[in-house]
Amino acid sequence: MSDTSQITILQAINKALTDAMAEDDSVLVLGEEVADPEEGGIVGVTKGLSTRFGPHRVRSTPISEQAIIGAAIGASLAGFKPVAEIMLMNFTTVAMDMIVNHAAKLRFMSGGQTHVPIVIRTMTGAGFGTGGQHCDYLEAWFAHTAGIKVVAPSNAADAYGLMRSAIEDPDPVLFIENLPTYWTPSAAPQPGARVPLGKASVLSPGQDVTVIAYARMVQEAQAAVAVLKAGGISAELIDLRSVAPWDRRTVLESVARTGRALVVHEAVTPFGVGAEISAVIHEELFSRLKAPVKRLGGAFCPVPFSKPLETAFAPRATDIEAAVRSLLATA
Amino acid sequence: MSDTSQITILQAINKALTDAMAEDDSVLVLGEEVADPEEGGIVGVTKGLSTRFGPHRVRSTPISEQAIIGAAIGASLAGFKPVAEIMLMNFTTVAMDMIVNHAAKLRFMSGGQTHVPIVIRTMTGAGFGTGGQHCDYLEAWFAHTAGIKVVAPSNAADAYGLMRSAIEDPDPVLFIENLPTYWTPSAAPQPGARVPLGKASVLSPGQDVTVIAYARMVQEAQAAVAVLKAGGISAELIDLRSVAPWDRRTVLESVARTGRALVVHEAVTPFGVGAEISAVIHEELFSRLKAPVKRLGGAFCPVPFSKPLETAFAPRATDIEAAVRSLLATA
Amino acid sequence: MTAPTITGVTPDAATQRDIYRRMALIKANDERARKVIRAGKLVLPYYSPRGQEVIPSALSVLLTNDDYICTIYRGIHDMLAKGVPLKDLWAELAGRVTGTCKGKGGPMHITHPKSGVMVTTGIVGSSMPIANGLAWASQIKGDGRVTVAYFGDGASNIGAFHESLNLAAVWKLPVVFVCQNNEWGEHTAYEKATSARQIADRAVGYAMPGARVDGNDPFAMYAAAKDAVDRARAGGGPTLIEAMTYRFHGHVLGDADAYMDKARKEAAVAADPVPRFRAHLIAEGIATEAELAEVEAAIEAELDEAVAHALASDYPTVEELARDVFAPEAVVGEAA
Amino acid sequence: MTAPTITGVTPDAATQRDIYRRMALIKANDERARKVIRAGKLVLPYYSPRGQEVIPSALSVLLTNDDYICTIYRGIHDMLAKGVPLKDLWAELAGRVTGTCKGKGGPMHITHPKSGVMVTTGIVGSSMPIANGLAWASQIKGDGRVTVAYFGDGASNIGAFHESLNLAAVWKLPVVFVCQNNEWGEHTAYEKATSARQIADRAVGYAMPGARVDGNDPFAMYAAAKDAVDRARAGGGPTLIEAMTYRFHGHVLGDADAYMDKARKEAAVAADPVPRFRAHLIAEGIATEAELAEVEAAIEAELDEAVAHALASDYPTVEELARDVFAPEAVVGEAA
Ligand SMILES: Cc1ncc(C[n+]2csc(CCOP(=O)(O)OP(=O)(O)O)c2C)c(N)n1
Ligand SMILES: Cc1ncc(C[n+]2csc(CCOP(=O)(O)OP(=O)(O)O)c2C)c(N)n1
Ligand SMILES: [Mg+2]
Ligand SMILES: [Mg+2]
Repeated sequence: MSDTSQITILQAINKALTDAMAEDDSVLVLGEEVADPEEGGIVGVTKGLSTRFGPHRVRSTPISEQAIIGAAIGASLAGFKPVAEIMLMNFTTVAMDMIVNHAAKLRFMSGGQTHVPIVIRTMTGAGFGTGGQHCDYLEAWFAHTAGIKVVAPSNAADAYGLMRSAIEDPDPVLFIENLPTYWTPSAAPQPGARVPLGKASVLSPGQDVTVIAYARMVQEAQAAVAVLKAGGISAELIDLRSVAPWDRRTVLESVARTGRALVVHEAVTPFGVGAEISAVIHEELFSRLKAPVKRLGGAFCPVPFSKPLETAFAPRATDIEAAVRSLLATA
Repeated sequence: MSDTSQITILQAINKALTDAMAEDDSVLVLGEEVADPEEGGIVGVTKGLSTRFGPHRVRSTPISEQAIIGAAIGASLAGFKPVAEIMLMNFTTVAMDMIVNHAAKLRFMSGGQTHVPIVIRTMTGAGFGTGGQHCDYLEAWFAHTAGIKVVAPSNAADAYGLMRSAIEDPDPVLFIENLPTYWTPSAAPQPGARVPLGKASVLSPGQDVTVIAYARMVQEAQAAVAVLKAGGISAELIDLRSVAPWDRRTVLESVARTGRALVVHEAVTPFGVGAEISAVIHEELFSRLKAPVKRLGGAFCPVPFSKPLETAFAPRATDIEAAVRSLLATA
Repeated sequence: MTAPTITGVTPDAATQRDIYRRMALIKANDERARKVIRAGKLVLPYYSPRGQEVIPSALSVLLTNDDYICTIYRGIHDMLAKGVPLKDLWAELAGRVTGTCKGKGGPMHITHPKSGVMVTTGIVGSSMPIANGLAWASQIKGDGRVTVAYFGDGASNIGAFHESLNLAAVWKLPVVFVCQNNEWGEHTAYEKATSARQIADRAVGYAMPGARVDGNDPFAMYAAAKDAVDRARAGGGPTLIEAMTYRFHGHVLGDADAYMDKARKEAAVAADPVPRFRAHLIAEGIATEAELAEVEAAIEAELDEAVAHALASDYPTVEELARDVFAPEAVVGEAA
Repeated sequence: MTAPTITGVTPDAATQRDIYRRMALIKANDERARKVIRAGKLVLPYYSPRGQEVIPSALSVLLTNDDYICTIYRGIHDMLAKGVPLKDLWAELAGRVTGTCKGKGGPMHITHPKSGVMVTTGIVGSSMPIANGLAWASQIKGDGRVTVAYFGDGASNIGAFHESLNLAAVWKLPVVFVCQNNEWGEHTAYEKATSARQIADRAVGYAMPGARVDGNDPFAMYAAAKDAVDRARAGGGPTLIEAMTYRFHGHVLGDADAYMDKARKEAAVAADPVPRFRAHLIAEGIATEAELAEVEAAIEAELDEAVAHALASDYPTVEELARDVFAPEAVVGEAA
């Protein structure tokens, strides 16, 4: 990486954590392997933090996800802003009580007396042959839960800016990191720059169709949009960045113009994030739509191990391209 | 209840379990308090089973939801058909790993060598002042999970028939029981009658609009439909019964005729079951729709304790009526 | 019940009276609550703490408002002993806007940070993981606070118990885990659910001090609590206390409790710790009958006032459904 | 390593040779796997069991194909010791349709009911709750089968461990919990994560027999396993065995293991249990050098064949994505 104006998502998150901890003593980090004696995280996202900020503020934990989120919640009730890592998204399944029944609800149930300003970092992403229990895409569960926000950046600047905002946000935020894109370089963030929660970004403007994606699917969509452009089709690409709350205004404004929309995610299609976005677009823009909103998601099965199946599991650029073409063929 | 042709949902489920256990030695029941020394369940759904079928087949458990589902999975791998109770749906949050990473995936991950024919019974429902951690409606989470089916009956006959089918089904089924409707009498099932999984039932035919509901919302919808009928509006009411897989054919056939649809559930609207149904209806019937599909769900917050708030949380008959009228006013 | 003589471990006379006042408050509050609910004036799921008065009373005299507790649905005794004001508490039980939580939390989710009640939970076992976090905060700040996590015997069988005790031990957190072993978890007897001969045995697996004590004996309970609280404050790490007690009523008000052994229950009720301690105080000359009667009368008067306040208060308006889901000031895109 | 003399607890000569054959198979398989992966012929996450050969080898000689095991991502030694055929196993590692799971499960999810391998899990702690269910089935049927749940030291800190051991004890299930304490959980050292002086101590909290044994000593391991398996078969309930061992490599192939103490690791590797047991067998006249060399050669030949078979097999077709999600025969409405 010779271009110093480019960094990876992994570096961006490390930098965001470092900057936040340096600026604010109340920011803590905990999770399995996060401290430096344990190598600063399984792929090094939290490297250097414990050395710089000490073992009180940065703690490796036992393999005890309920205890991890519980400790984060409790510390947040006492004024801290903990960033808790649940190594992989599938492991949130053992901590759902803490996340959903407590972190997301304490503000409401206490009538606003307490609140839970925690960030839950978690990684996921198929592509490494880890199979059915290591790369689920569960964002829809949390989006369906009142009281917690969900973000899923696709590039370094957004990762940095969303992490800074997530840490400062007074409520719990699930911060989803996509493993296969960790090492992809992109434009470095301005130091300290925040990306607001709940704001999408329009990556490329277009007139014919709106493509809505987040996390790794943005890269696939970008490739598809480039091919489509070469073929004379002008697709507007929206990177959702925040899944909940999502940026209705930006999405609706775009689809109102294009009249056509495609939502893409890696999670399985049924009852996924795409369903909500599709439903809202239809509700709000019924008479302006030229074709029904299309959804592309992962195959309706656990993530398979075998390489050809794993590759076929999630939508690819060619699938996105084909879906856009079929959208344009309608009506 | 003088009418002997009527029984309650609670009685119907008890009868389904009794009949299934009597017919098939491989059916087991486990969960907190399910055996008779512990009063056959917190409201008596499993009463009499342990006395009749013995402590090997009907077992009260410690408060250990992971162990409960794990035991059910393991026994199913060895040829049994366990019916496991997770007392309240909120407590599934401590057993999500067992349900989602194991029960739902073992058939796929084993390449079809093993499968997990378990039923997970769970109760939920606001109305008793139990507040934020005792009456969540989490069906969308499971519907979004490949490998597990989800049913939610609204009357005694369906409860009986779906339970019989769920027990016989070779894959895991989440069986959602609505607490506030447990004691409502309705037509008794024919002994042994199965209700197929994945089949909706049309409760009242209509021409102007299709109302799609399940569980307790069916009762509210029935009341609304009656009022609408008196006012000259003919609403077709579909009781979904199975949430996943849901009966696309019946729903689409109906909406193709009426051109208008309303989906009602108690779960919060965003990213809920209604989103999927709305998205599919739009995808399939885009040009036949006279108005965009409408969704009614619970308020976007945890279930509140205070009575007026608790009452206002979920859609009521009057809300359904108003939503139908506004649907008819469109276009 | 005889006062132990180890210096510094026996509560002094004022402290004994203080413990009794808290116990009497819990008992009177419970009787009032059952009366008011049975009369149909309030509708709520009510988990009686009758029989368990000693545990939080003997412990809370060792705590200040700055110390934290996390408790459970059956935790009204813990809250009262910790000092949650009666009016706010009752207004919450009544679901009124004047309640601790504006009526939104209800009996299973009382929060009152001013008296250190940080979490009340309805999910078995979940008081413990959160207590660790509060204790971690104190450890970082060095503020000397102690966090108490209350839970039941049934809760000692759920995963969160294990993860929490292990983490607290590894991190040497200033937390006291207090298991109120009332012999029942809903309708399930201790031995049907719990393999340990005694729950205190489980402390061994965390290399943590653990003790089973008579939780109905204020002296035994005070001594065990003092040992644990002192250790926590001094940076010595967590303790597991298994406080033996008995649940006088069914699991929840309305539960006919037919599954409970009658003789065992009658014996427990006959040994009611509240009148027992009262008699002790008088017999030992620590308080006079008149003094205690005055304390009790004051409690009744306070209860009259609290109930009246609660019933006279307004309900929250439905706008509250949309409030406190997220911070009002949070800068986000349009809400989902 | 000296053979204990208690009658019935020392494996006889044939059993010792059998244990060695399994150990040699695990070691050779591991070396082959690392070679094949390093050569780029296969791509998979690989969790080496090197150093832990004794545990499942000494245990599995006490089991039949009818007995069940539930194991974990680092469980290829458990599978091999239990008898999963090499060809099927390698084809699964290669993601081929000829694999145990048609390539759909992969290394972390090997299932092979014919040899009793019922579950392999990637979620820490989750082998135990499912093992209980298999054991419950045996208890109901009275089929005398034993279920073994393998897991790591790190897994002893997760909630599922606790719930499982408690349930097994209360229900007296025929299950053996085998903790392979290799001193590491990923990059985390035992004492950073685990409060117990020894994991075996945790058995006390379940009133369950528990023992720490030298898991690298085939005699000690066999004796402990026999005690536990016999107890389970006889209806005497569960046992917790903490088998001490050491992970020779990093957590996953590719992990540079810089966090591991070099001297400790070198000492462990120097005490490699496989050549040690080999030397013992020869020294004691239980097997000759030639006999063992023949066993090892046969293993290498079998490995050659298995790898070739795997690499020559077809991948599953993408239609497999839609298969095995639900039973094909399930009568349901239209799929969602
Ligand atoms: C995770 C979970 N499972 C089940 C329940 C239902 N439940 C509520 S109280 C209770 C019994 C708890 O017993 P114990 O811990 O001894 O506390 P006690 O009620 O005796 O004070 C159960 C099973 C729950 N609230 N949470
Ligand atoms: C619930 C859960 N949390 C975290 C992980 C990530 N993880 C995989 S292996 C591992 C270490 C397990 O250590 P141990 O139990 O000692 O087994 P070993 O790998 O040493 O055999 C961790 C933390 C996981 N797989 N599941
Ligand atoms: Mg109890
Ligand atoms: Mg280990």
